[in-house]
Amino acid sequence: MKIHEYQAKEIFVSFGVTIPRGKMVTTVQEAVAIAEEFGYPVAVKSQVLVGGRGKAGGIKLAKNKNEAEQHAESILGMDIKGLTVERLLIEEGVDIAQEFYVGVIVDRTTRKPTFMVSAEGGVEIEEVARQTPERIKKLSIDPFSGIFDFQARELASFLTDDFQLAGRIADFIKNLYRSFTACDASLAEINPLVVTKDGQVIALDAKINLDDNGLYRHQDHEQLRDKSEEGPSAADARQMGLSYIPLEGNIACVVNGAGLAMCTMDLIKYYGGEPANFLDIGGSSSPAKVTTAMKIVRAQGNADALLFNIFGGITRCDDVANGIKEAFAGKAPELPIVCRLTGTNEEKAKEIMASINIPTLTDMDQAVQKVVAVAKGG
Amino acid sequence: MKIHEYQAKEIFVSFGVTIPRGKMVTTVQEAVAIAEEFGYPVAVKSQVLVGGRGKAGGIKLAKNKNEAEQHAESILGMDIKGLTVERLLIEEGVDIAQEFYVGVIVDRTTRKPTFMVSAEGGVEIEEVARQTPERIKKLSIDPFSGIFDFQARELASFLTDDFQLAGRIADFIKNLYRSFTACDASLAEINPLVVTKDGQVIALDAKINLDDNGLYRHQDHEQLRDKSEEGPSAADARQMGLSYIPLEGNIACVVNGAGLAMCTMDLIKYYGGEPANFLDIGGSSSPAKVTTAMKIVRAQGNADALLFNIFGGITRCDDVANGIKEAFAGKAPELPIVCRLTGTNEEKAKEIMASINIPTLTDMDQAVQKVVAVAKGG
Amino acid sequence: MSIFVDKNTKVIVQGITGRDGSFHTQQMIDYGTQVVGGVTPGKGGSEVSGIPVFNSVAEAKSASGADCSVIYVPIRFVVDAIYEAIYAGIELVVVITEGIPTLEMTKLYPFIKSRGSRMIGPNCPGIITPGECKVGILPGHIHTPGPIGVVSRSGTLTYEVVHNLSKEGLGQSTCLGIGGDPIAGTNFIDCLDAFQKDAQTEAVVLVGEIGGTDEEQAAEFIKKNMDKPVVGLIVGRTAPPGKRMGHAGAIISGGKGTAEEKIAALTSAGVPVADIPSQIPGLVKEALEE
Amino acid sequence: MSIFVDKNTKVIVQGITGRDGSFHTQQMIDYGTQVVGGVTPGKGGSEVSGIPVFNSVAEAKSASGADCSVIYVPIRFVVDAIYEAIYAGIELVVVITEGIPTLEMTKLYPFIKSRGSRMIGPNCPGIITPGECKVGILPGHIHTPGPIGVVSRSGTLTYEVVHNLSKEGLGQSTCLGIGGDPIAGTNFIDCLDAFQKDAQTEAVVLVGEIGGTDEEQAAEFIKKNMDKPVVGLIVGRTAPPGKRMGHAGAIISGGKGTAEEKIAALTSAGVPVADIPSQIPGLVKEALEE
Repeated sequence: MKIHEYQAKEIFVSFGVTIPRGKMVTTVQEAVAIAEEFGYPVAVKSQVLVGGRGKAGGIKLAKNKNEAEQHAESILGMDIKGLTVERLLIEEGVDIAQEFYVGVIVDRTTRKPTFMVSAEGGVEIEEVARQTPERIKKLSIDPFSGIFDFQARELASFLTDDFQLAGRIADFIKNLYRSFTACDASLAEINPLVVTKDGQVIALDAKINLDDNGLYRHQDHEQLRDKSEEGPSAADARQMGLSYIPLEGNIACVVNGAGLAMCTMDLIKYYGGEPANFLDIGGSSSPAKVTTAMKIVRAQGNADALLFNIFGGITRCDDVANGIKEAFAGKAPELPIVCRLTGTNEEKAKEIMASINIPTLTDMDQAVQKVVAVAKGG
Repeated sequence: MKIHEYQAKEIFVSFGVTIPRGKMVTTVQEAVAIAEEFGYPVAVKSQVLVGGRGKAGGIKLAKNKNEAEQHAESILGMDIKGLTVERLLIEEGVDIAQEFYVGVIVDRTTRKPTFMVSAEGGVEIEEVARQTPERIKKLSIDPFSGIFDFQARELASFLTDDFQLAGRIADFIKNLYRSFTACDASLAEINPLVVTKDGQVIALDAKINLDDNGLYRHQDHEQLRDKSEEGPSAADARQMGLSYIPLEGNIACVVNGAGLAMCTMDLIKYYGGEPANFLDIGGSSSPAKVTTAMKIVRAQGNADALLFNIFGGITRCDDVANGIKEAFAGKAPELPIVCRLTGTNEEKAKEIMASINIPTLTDMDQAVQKVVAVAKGG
Repeated sequence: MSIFVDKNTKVIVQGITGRDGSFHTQQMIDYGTQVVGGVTPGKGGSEVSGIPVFNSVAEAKSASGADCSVIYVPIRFVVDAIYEAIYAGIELVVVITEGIPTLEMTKLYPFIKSRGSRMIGPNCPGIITPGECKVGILPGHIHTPGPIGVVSRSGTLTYEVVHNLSKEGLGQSTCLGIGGDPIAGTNFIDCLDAFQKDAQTEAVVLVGEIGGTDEEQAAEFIKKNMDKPVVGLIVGRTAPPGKRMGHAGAIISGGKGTAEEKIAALTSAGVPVADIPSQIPGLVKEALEE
Repeated sequence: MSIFVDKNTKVIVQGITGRDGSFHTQQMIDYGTQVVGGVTPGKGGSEVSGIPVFNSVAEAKSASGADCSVIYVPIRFVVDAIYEAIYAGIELVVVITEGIPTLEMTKLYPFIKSRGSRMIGPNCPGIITPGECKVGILPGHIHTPGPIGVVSRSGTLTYEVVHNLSKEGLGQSTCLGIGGDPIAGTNFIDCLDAFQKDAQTEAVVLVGEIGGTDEEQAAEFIKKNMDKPVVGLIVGRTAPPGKRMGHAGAIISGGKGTAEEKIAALTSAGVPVADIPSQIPGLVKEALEE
């Protein structure tokens, strides 16, 4: 789960990571009031769950009340990569002497929490990794013992030769690690970490991605979810335990299992179609999941045909068929449906589907070829 | 460092270990006031840093105000194994259904934090270990991962077949472990842990020994030290970094190094004398340590002769000699002194000692034989 | 022969009294798996499908001599259940439960290695040696004994692949899903190594997906260490970057973990990669004929 | 020959710029020890007694090829310093600093084992192979090369014993103090095993004290695994129970760890136990003559 910069900073500060003075606001009036309180310059920063806010004009510096008002007005409501800015973070200006990159992730290869630091602060770390990998230092941490002082010093020493400053950065890094583990993050990133002209070490920007698998043991993190950015369908899917990702194509698909769902998308493409979504209804069978899936597909609106691809193992085909029946409740489907149902309780499912006049196939290739043809109006 | 029951309970309760309602008092008036507040019965418990308080009459149950006053009066000021009772813990009475023993120590053999539990609560665990070792269950904990739920359940299941109760005891055990590690204890013991008639799990007695080596990182633990029980000499020794233990004999000894100090005591005994103390002035040389050691020996008062046994390695013999010279400041020693000084700067030391008319020996056996003879008036 | 499980494998079920645990216990018994015990704390002394239930893995193991445990316990208890199994000396732990926090896996993985045990999963369908032993939730009836090893990061997609193989007369030595999480107890290389050493296995089907670099590392391993043919399938070619495709591990992030890279790596290791599952049996037959 | 250190041992000093560190660095150099570097974070680039100082163990090791580190850093930094040395791949870490919390040792001990390194100490005087290499704070001049191995839980008492041996013409192969803490990185058995295997060592002197059961375990080991003679000394016969005799580990608690038990265990393993240090040379000579 992605969270906003201002939320990440609230978490960081509670673990002793220094951040600039700032406040989240949702109106121009509030923005100006906070700016006046802080004094100028202030940064007016859009809070959207997407990268590249700066380039999109979503982060501006205001030197006076007039500019604060102008910037707040222009950024609130702005569209950044399809997301509407509804919140601003107003932050006190900082006198920057140096900028660094400091991040920690769970590395899949070493299977350990792993730090990456670079003196190339403020630019995209993937770019640095591609062009000048020697300018990034990586260090894996033993999750049982946590980060040692000597490791924090080693990372900090890669950034600066100034031993006093390295000591402060090392402390910063230790606090960052504590934040990372305490909130079950999959990524905690400070870019840039800045050193001010008077030697303070501050997280100027801040990013935390929370591990979805960790959410169950952090009840308080649910309130960090920005439901406005998620959209109602995604919320429905999440609550029902479905995985849903909308796409640009016109063939909707409802599949049991993430691997099979990806495979179905690939197959649609392979046979000349374009998938309208990724939608995994998961393993255990429940008609409610199917009706929710149908609701999501309908809400998305860009589908010309719908494919069910179910390989019944734990999922019972008759449960899926019942879900489809329920979803239409006697009415004719508003878009053409192709049904592939095979495996557990396949025969029962066929009967149910026949009762609502939807034919079923058992072969995946055939089903996908058919839905592609149907979507093309064939 | 040993701490009082009421202090151990304050630590336990801050980690979620349930204890009876109670309050520490130092006067009879307070004791009665608290008893009246709690209602009867209340336990009136002497707070001294020694075992066997119960047998010595230092723990009594009061059923009414009269008894509370009587018991408080009789226990306050009582002498228990040489210690005067200056504090009482007044505790609400508890309806006991079952009594267990639960303790955790650092086991020297497995080198791990190790639990011991027994259904034989309320009796000395060493006694149980000797007579019915099969009634004790031991379980070592991995210090990196801490106690697992399944381990807490395993320990609790040894105590009871009642699964609900075992669950509550398991929670208690997990809290006990957290207390143990959080305060760098060498022992945390609940004896008895009681189950009340309404099924609550409560630490009726509580004992924590703090690891002396852990004190430096728990500044707040210093205030738990009961200086009245320690005595002024022990406090002096501790502050100067000396190890001091008073004994019953009449030959005082001042030695550098704990092993050599024990050896010196053994040697005194071997040659027919009785050591008056264990006193290790440690490794690094400093005249101030020697003068403090002299002060302690004088204060103890039961010595008829004093032996210095110094093997100079890091300790420099001349530093020790200067300390002795300083301690007497031109006056004649009030008790006969035998000096064994050998090793680093031995010659310089001999000169200094000669200047205050104290002869020095280099052989340990000779020195000990001489001091034994001197102490006997020989 | 086979890998990891066979007819001698003695299985206990952790979470046997739960909905999934009790259902799949019956399924496993029906398949012929030696299910020798179950564990649910507090339910010791009861029975599920005639199998005795114990309060702890240690008790279940000492009573039954189990060497394998399959774990269906709810997410809140699963990490503890895994440690319990390893502490009790279980050699193979198959974790069906989904949703273990990745930071817990960073601890579990080295711990299990240090104890010399193996974990398959978490978030996996389990493992089956057709005709001998089924551990997990895979549908038994689609499998047939034979010479093909199948290893996959997926569940139902594995069934699809196995179904295709069986239909074309290609039976399986062992099939297993290693799970869709970023950190798995057993990875492709562990399985490839075992298949290479297994006398029954003549060819291997590897079913990968986007995210991570496990497939690339597998390709490297195949090039260096395998003489048995391997056929690949990589799904997620059409997945957009930055989106988690259901599985916690199936995500293209920072431009890494794309299907193209994985296919290229496998191809350069001499592994024919199927575009779609139905091509797999043909590719396997070709490889076996060479 | 010798155990653990010899003339080829390359030593770095952690805490080299401190009071104790700089003093003993000079002492070690004077004795002929190959001191190849020092470590004090923030003091990299400076020198102590002509030895280059580095900011980290990793830097010091890569610059000097050190295989041994001796640690004099203050208690607040010592645990981190030990992990740093082990992470850097130092094989032998000698910890002079006193006062490591026992719970830290419960973590350090298995960690160091798992890395295949060895720690001597903490709270120990160090190790010396006379005429070749001195690591720690032992006074070099009392030692002479020869056939006797000496291992002790003490500092100055070890010097006393060595002094007695040297005086009587019994030189030493290696002498070391394993420290007075309840948990030590190296225990009696580790040293006895090494002495048994060391060609130069003909007999061993074991100096124990009250507390714990290390001496009893050593007796068991001697009985089973040693054919070289061992002579013992146990101090603390007159120590009262429940009192810590200076060393954190020297305490009789719960009636366990008494001198009597230890002496009995050693005697029953055929180890003559001296009453007083000056008896040791005679007992060693007798044992060697047999």
